[in-house]
Amino acid sequence: MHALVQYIQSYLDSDKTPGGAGNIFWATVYILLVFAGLSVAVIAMNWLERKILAHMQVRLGPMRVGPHGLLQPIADAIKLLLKEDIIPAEADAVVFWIAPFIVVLAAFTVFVVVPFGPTHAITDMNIGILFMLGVSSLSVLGIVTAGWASNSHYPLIGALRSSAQMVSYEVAMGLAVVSVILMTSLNEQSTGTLSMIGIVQAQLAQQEWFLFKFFPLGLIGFGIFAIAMVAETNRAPFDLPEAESELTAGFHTEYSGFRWSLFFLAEYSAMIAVSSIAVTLWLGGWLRPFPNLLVGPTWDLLFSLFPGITFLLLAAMCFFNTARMPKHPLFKVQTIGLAGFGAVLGLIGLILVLPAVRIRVTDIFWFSAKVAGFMYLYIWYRGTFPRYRFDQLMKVGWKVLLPTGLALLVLTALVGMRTELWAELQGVWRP
Amino acid sequence: MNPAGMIPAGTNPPVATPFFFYLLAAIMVVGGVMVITRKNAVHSAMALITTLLAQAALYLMLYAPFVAGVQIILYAGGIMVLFLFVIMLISIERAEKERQFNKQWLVGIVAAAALGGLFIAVYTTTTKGRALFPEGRMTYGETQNTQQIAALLFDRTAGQYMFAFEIASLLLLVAIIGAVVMAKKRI
Amino acid sequence: MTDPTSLSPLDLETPDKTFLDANELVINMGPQHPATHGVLRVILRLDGEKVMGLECVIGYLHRGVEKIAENRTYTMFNPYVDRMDYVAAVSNGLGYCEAVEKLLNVEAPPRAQYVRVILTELNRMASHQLWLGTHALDIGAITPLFYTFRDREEILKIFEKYCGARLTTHAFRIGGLQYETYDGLEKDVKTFVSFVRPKIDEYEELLTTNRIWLERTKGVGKISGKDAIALGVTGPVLRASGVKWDIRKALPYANYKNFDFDIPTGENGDTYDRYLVRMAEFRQSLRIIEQAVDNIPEGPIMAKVPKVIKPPVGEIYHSIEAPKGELGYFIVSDGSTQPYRIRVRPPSFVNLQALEVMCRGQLVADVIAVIGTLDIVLGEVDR
Amino acid sequence: MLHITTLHYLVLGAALFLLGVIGVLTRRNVVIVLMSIELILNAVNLNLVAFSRYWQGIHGPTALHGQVFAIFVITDAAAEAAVGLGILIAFFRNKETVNVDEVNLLKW
Repeated sequence: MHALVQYIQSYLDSDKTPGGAGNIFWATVYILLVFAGLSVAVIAMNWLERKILAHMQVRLGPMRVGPHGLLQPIADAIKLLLKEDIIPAEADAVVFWIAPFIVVLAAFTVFVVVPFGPTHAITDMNIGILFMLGVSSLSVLGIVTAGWASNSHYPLIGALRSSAQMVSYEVAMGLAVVSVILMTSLNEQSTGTLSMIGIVQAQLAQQEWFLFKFFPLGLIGFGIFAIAMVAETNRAPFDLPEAESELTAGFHTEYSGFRWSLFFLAEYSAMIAVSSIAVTLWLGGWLRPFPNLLVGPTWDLLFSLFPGITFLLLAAMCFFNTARMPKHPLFKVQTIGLAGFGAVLGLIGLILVLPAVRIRVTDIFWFSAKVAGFMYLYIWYRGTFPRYRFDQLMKVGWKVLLPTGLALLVLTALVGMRTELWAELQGVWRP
Repeated sequence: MNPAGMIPAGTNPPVATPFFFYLLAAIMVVGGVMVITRKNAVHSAMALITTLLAQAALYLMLYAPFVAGVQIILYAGGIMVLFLFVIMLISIERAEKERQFNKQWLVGIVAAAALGGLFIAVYTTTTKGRALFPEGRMTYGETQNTQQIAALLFDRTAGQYMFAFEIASLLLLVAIIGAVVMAKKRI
Repeated sequence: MTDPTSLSPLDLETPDKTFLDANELVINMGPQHPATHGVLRVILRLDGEKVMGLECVIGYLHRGVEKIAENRTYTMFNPYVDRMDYVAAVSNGLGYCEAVEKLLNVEAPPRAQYVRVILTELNRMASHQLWLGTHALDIGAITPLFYTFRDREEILKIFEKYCGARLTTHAFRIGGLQYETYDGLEKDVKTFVSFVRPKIDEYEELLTTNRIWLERTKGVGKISGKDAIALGVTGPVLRASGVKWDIRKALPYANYKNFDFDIPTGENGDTYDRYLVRMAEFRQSLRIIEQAVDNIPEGPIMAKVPKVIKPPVGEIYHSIEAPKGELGYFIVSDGSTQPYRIRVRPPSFVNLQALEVMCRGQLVADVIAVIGTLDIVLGEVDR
Repeated sequence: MLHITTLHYLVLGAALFLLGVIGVLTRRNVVIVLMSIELILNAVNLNLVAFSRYWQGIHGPTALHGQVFAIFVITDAAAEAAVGLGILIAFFRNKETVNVDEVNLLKW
C-alpha cells in the first residue's frame, strides 16, 4: 500500500509526461481526464455553437431547456440515446456497426500527444505531429465505410466527396506542418523535432511564435493550415459532404440515435484536435503571451490569475443574467438554476485562484483559450460563408494551397539556411 | 534526453512485451487470413487495415516509431483509402456471387506450403548450437529515432541513401503519371 | 465482349456509349428535393457531375386557377389570384384588378393608385427578400435567410395592419381599394424605409464581395439577352442580361409614370448579375415608396364601379411588372358576370423555360443555384 | 516465451508472407490479389524492421538501415497500389469484370 502511494507520488516531482515517465497510474488518470474534458468540451461546444450562431443570425437559439438553454445538450444526448438504433435492411450490418467507432477512435486517439502543458500530455512521442496527422487521417476510413455500408446513394456520394476532400487537403496540411518542423531545427545543434512538446519548446527557445517566424512565411503556413483544417473537418464553407441542398446529410444520412451521436462527437473532437495542432505549431501551445518579454514574479502572478478571473467573469455574467430573469413564478426554477450554475462557475474560479492550483492549470488555460478561439472561428465561418462547389473546393486544394505550400516549404528552407547558403555561394564565387 | 538516445536499462522498461507481441501477432494473422478469405472486398480491406495497424504497433515495440508513423499515415490512411475508393467505384455485387478462387488454387496452396516448409527449415537451422538469429543485446530508446533516420537519408557525411531517396521520389512521380493515364477516361 | 463482326452496321455507326466513356446518368431531382423550392421535379441528364440536359416536370401544384375563374364572378375570383404567386400576392391582385378595370373602362382614383403603388413596391421587396434568403441558403450561406426574414416581417406587419392578412393579402378591389388606409400608414412606411435601407447594405456586406459567393455565382447560369428575349424571359432575369425592359417604364400602369426611378440592368446575365439587379431593385423600390408616401393625395379610394360587375363583350390583355417579371392577365368577357376565359401569363412559368439553356454544361450544384436565381414560385408555375 | 526475440518477428513475417502468397495464387478478385501483395510487402517490412533492431544491438543505435529500407518499401507499395488500381479501373471499364483469370487475352 505504501509502495503504491509512493509510486503515485513519485510522479508529482517529475518533469516528464506520465507516458514519458512510464507511470501507468498517472497515465490512466490523464487519459480519463482528457476524455472527460473532451466530452465536456464537445457538449459545451454544441451549446455554444447553437447559441453563438443564433445570435449571429438574430435568433435566440435554445432557450427552453434550462436557463438560456444550458441543459439543451443534455436533453439532446438523452434523446439520441433513447432513439431506436436503426440498421437499414440492405446495409452491411458489421461494417455499418464498426464505422462510427473507427471515426470516434481516430478522433480521440490523437489526444494522446496533445500537449496541454510541458508535462500535461498523456505522453510525448518522438513522432508526435506525424502521429496526430496519421491517426486523424484514419477517420477517412470510417467515413468511407460508413457511406458504403449504408448501401444508399446519398451517403455513398457524400462519403466519397468527404474522403476525397480530406485526402486532398491532407497534402496541403502536411506541407504547412513540414515548414514548421523546418523552423524547429533552427538552433545551435540544428536538431529539429516532431514532438509536440518539442515544437512548443522550440518556440520558447527562439522567443517567437512560429506564426511570426520569417514574416510572412509563418503566417502563410498558418493560413494554409487554417484553411486545410476546416476542409479536413468537413465544416462550413467546405461542408459539401453535408450539403443539405444537394445531399441531405452526407455520409451519415442513414445513421440515427447513438451511432449518429458518435459521428457528431467525432466531428467536434476532430475540430478540437486540428485546432490544437494549429495552436501547438503556430501559436505557441501552452505558452502565455510574452513569456520572454514580460518576465518576473509580478507578470507570472498576473498571468496565472487569468484562469480564475475568467471563471469569475463567467460567474458574474451568470449572476447578471439571473438578476435580469423575469420575476415570475414560472421562471423560478430557471432563475435558481442559473444562479446555481453561476455559483459553480464562481467556485471553480475561486479554486483556480488558489496558488497550488494556479501554477498547475495556467498552461492548460492558455492552451484551451487558444483552442477556444479557433472554435469560435469555426462557428463564425459557418455563419458567414456560402458553400464551395466541389470542383472549386478541389481547385482550392490542389491549385492554390498545394503550390503555395510547396513554395513555402522551399522558401522556409532557403531562409532558414541563409547563412550556410551564403557561405557556400561565396565559396563558389571566390574559389 | 541523453546524447546517444539510449534509455538506461531499468528506468522505463517496455510493459508486458510478450503479451502485446502475441496479441498483436494474433490480430495480424487473423486479419491476414480474413484478407484472403472474405468474399466482400470491403471486408478484406478492413481486415487488411486492422493488420496494418497492428503491424504499426509492432513497429513501436521494435523501437521504430518513425516507421510506425509512416505506416499509419501512408498505408492505413493513404493506400487503404485508395483501395476502398476503387472498390466502391467498381461494383462488387456481382463479384460476390461468383466463384472466389481460381482454378489453380490447389497449385497455389501446394506452392505456398512448399515455401512454408522452406521457411521452417531455415528458421530451425542451428549452427553449432546457436540459433540463426540470437536476440539483440540491447534495447534502444526511441527519442532520436526520427533524427537518425533523417541522418541516414539526408546527411552529407553519414547519409548513404540520398540517391535512393531521389530515385524513390522519381518512382512516385512515374506512378502518379501512370495512375492518371490509366484511370482517366479521356486524356 | 461482343465480337465486332456480329454487330449490325447500325451498331457500328452508333458505338456503345458505355464503352470507354462514362454512361449518361439520368437522375431525378425533386419533387421533394429541398432545393427545388416547392414541388418542381427536374430530370437531369448527367455526365459525371456535368449537366448534359434537363427537363422540368411541373404540375404537382396545379389547382386549375384559370378554370375556377370561369365559374366565379369577377369579384369572387379576385382572392384566387393571391394564391398563385403567394409571396407576391399584392402584385397579382394589382394586375387582375387593373385588367378588369381596363375591361370596364374605369380608373382607380389617384389616392388608391398611390396606395397601390406603395403596397406593390413593399411586396416587391418582400418577394425579393424571400428570394435572397432562400437563394443564399441553397448556396450554403445560412445567415442571410434570417436577416431577410427579420426585415420581411416588418413589411408583413404593414400588410397586416392595412388589410388583416399577411401573405394572401387580397388588398385591392376592382376599382380601387376596399379599405381606407389606417392612421399612421405613412409613418409606418417611412419608419420601415429608414429601417430597411441600412439592412440592404447589410445583406450586400455579407454577400456582394464574398469570394465564395462570387465563385459560386459568377459565370453560372449565363443567358444572353437575345436568348432571354427568344425564350420570353422577363423581369430581373431579363434585365440582368442587359435588356432594359421594365413594364413600369415601357407600358406604364397604375401611376408609375409619375415616379422617378431607374431600371437597373446587368451585363453578363449570370447568377451574380441577377443578384446585383435584384439588390439594386430593392433600392429603386425604396425610392418609389418614398416618393409615393410623400405625395399621397386626399380623395376617394374607390372609383364608380357597379355592384355587379358586368363588363362589355370584349377581350383585354393587361400586364404589370411583378417582382418576378411580366405578369399578364388575358381576360375574355362574354358580357356576363363571369369571365368567359382568363389566361394568366405567369412570369415564373416562362422564366423556368430558360432553366435548360442556363444549366446546360454546368455542374449539378449549379442547377440548384440557377433554380434559386430564377426565383420561381411553384404556385404560380403550376397555377 | 518471456523474451521476444528477432526470430519471433521473423516467424510472424513468414506467416504473413505465406498468407499473402496464398492470396495472390488463389484469389480471383484483382482487388484482393493486390491486397495480398500489400500483405507480402508488409511481411517483408516487418522482417526489415526486426533486422534493424537486431543490427542496432550489434552496431549501435544509428544502424537503422532496415528501417530506411522499410520506408523505401512503403514508398514502393504506394506506387504499386496507385498504378495497380489505375490498371484495375481501366480494365474494369473495358471488361466489366475484376477477375484475374478473365484477363487471359493480350488484346480485347
